[in-house]
Amino acid sequence: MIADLYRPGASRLHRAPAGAKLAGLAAIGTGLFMVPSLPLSCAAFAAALGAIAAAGLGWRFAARSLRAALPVVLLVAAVQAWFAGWHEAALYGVRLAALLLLAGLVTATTRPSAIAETIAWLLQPLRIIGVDPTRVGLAFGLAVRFVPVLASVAADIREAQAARGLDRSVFALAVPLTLRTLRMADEIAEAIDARS
Amino acid sequence: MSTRDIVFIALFAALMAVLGTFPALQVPLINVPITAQSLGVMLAGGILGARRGTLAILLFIVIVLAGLPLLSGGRGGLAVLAGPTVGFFLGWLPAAFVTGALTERFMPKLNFVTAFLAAVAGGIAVLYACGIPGISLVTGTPLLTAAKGSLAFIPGDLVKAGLAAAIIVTVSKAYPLIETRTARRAG
Amino acid sequence: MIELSGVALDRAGRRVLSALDLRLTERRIGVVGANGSGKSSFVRLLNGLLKPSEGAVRVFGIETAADPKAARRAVGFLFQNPDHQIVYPGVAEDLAFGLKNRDLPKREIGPRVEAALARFGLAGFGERLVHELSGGERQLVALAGIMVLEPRLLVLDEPTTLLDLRNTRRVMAAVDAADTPVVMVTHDLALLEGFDRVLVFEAGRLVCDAPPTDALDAYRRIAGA
Amino acid sequence: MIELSGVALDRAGRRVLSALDLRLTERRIGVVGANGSGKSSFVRLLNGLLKPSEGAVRVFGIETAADPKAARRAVGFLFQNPDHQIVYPGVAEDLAFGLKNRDLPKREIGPRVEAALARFGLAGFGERLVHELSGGERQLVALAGIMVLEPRLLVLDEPTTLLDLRNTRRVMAAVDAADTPVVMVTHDLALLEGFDRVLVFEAGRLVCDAPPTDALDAYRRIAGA
Ligand SMILES: Nc1ncnc2c1ncn2[C@@H]1O[C@H](COP(=O)(O)OP(=O)(O)OP(=O)(O)O)[C@@H](O)[C@H]1O
Ligand SMILES: Nc1ncnc2c1ncn2[C@@H]1O[C@H](COP(=O)(O)OP(=O)(O)OP(=O)(O)O)[C@@H](O)[C@H]1O
Ligand SMILES: O=C(O)CCCC[C@@H]1SC[C@@H]2NC(=O)N[C@@H]21
Ligand SMILES: [Mg+2]
Ligand SMILES: [Mg+2]
Repeated sequence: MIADLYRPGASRLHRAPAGAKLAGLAAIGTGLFMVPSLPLSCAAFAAALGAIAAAGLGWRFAARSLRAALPVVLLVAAVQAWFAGWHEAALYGVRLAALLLLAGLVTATTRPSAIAETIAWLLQPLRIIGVDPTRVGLAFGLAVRFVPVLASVAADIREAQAARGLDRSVFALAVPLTLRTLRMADEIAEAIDARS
Repeated sequence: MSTRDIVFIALFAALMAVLGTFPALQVPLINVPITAQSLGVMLAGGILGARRGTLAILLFIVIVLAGLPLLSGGRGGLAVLAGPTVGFFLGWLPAAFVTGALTERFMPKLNFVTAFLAAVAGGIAVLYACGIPGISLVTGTPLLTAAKGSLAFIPGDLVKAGLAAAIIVTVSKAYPLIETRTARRAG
Repeated sequence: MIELSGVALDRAGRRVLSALDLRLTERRIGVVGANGSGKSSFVRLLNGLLKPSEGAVRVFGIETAADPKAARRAVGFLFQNPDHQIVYPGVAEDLAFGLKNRDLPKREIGPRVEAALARFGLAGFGERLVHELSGGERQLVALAGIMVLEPRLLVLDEPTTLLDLRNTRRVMAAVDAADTPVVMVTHDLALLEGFDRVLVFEAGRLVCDAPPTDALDAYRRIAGA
Repeated sequence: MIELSGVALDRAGRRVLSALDLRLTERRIGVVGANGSGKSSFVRLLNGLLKPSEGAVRVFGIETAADPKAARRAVGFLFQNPDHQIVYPGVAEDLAFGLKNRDLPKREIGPRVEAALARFGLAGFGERLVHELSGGERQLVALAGIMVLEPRLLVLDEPTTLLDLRNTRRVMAAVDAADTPVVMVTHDLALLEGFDRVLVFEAGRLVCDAPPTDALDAYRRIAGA
């Protein structure tokens, strides 16, 4: 699931500027908290589903995002139901679900390099204290790229160890995973230098 | 900062994201999850050292606040800052820093015990000192109740600190990142 | 020794192996084919790392799907990249690791580790750090770590890709000296000289099953060379 | 084109290359030798990734130690493992990465990326995700990412080790078609057929410098084959 943080596509959402999408997400998030209204949150939830369909991500994407978030959403709702009643429970639950869907949607339709550029742009003011925004942008893009790599290296290692009769040891997984990815990081640094 | 540092920082930010996919358990009273990500915080400090470790966590925090759903349960976005976990979430920064700084101090003679102390000092003492006030600030729970609720994390976090210490010691023998740095500075 | 009857395998909803009926009894068996043709999936069936979606795989009479643990004990598996397989930074402690997983008494572990190191020309390497070894030495350590468990069959998935001529030869000599039967996947066709039987995979099907010269010709033809 | 005078290199306090005096002007230059003999260190000198501890390396007249940035622009570098050189998850955005670093205006980047993809048989791959491609396709993406920067010299460090016959051929065909001169490290001696000159390294020294047949004989002799 985490491997497809970004899903390529050609929808209008895909083509919209990253900065606008991130700003929109932040604005909706803040808005829903400042105006705690159940109908508004329900509308946001419905809009999120509509946008997912419009981006061509399909109901599977929505179902998967919601399934991952379901325990948290239910728990937040249950706590509210206990302390504050059903209306609050519905508000908290729906609002959280809507925000999670929207966050997943923005991530899925925005190229990591575009997010990296936006972050680099946002951080321009930090130049005066010696931060290089393009380097930060690079770090960001690399982090997103590493997530599926880490997952697949972990899968390779788990398999190699199962073959040695080891089924579940976090230590035995973590050590080779760390060593292998550190070595990989060294080489990637070289490759980046070679292309800049 | 070299390209190499940047890649290491990105790598551990990615590790945090991967650890966030492990199933997390919500602690009811205070509404904060038991998560594998606190292990990532200890590892970032203990393997990369204070500076790079803290920056790795900072990168991860920025990514989450930018909206990527990388906290356990697929959470992300600015809403995190208004949630009960905010103290822990931001406390990851000093936690990684302290674990890293102590590991660097112990470095040429780092062993399981000292690595464990570094992980506990940063990943438990400093982290809880940020996290518990965070809970009561956001939810209005009395500090004492928040502290009691957080006791539920202690067993898990001790196990994580032990695991982190074992990993940090082993990795530092096989791929000494921190040592190289100090050695270079000296030489 | 190895028996596949009516085996098919799906991964991530796609059929990656189909219609396999095979009895393998030879001592040296090679496996070749293009990237993605299903070689790794095939050898992973042999020790229960993967379970067939249809049919049954039996190794020394053990049905791998029914008892994967027994299958793994019977089959030693060597991967392309030794770094995946080696858990501990010290050579001896890594070899001991597998034995501890088998709950062997402590006093037996030391001597068995020493013996395995000696057998692979690694005597005196016990206290060395793995990351300071060359690629070839690392692969030998990984191989020793498997052979110390005394498997009845050795399966190798591209064990020499990262190695130079000399190291390749060292690893292959160690493999040759093994008295267990061997199943080896490789892209280096020269290594299969002297093998008894070679299987050629293409798009999930066994398209040729013959002695090396014929099989390699078939493979080269498929690859368009 | 390449000139090394009195070059020696220390890494981690150990001498890994010594006494190199070379002038390379051929179009196709191969580099072979055992694991750890210094091949990778040698080619990393050529684009300033490493700086010589003694002597000077000049590429197209640029002294790499004095102006590593200019050296990097002149020399394109392809590594063994494509996963370690692809920066972004999307094919097109990865190709754009290097061009952005060169501060090319945005409207020029798109067309150049498209052209590079087309040239390597990757037209239509722009929006694909790198981690969903096969190993050979990944290596082609990595190569395209370098060639799009229009280097004057192409340096390849074991670019085909992870590939099968067909993918190896695709990558080598792409390399052959490059009109820049090429320096290539490899353990696969068959790939050096048709090269103009082959350097053999052993323990940090250049022990043979000759046309392919002679050099490969020398290498096989050293390796004891
Ligand atoms: N973990 C996985 N999940 C889903 N599909 C997979 C997985 N691993 C491999 N596959 C698919 O199964 C098919 C066969 O893959 P396999 O790894 O067996 O090929 P191979 O012949 O070993 O290739 P190579 O020479 O590249 O190692 C491919 O289409 C591949 O994409
Ligand atoms: N990052 C490094 N720091 C210190 N020493 C290194 C480093 N990389 C390589 N070396 C050492 O330099 C020597 C030459 O290594 P190099 O990588 O150039 O060999 P190679 O011929 O490319 O080997 P291979 O065929 O395994 O790739 C070796 O002794 C190696 O241990
Ligand atoms: O997901 C978040 O928003 C942050 C979660 C913080 C959880 C804290 S970290 C220390 C303590 N130990 C745990 O296992 N969970 C809490
Ligand atoms: Mg394979
Ligand atoms: Mg090399």
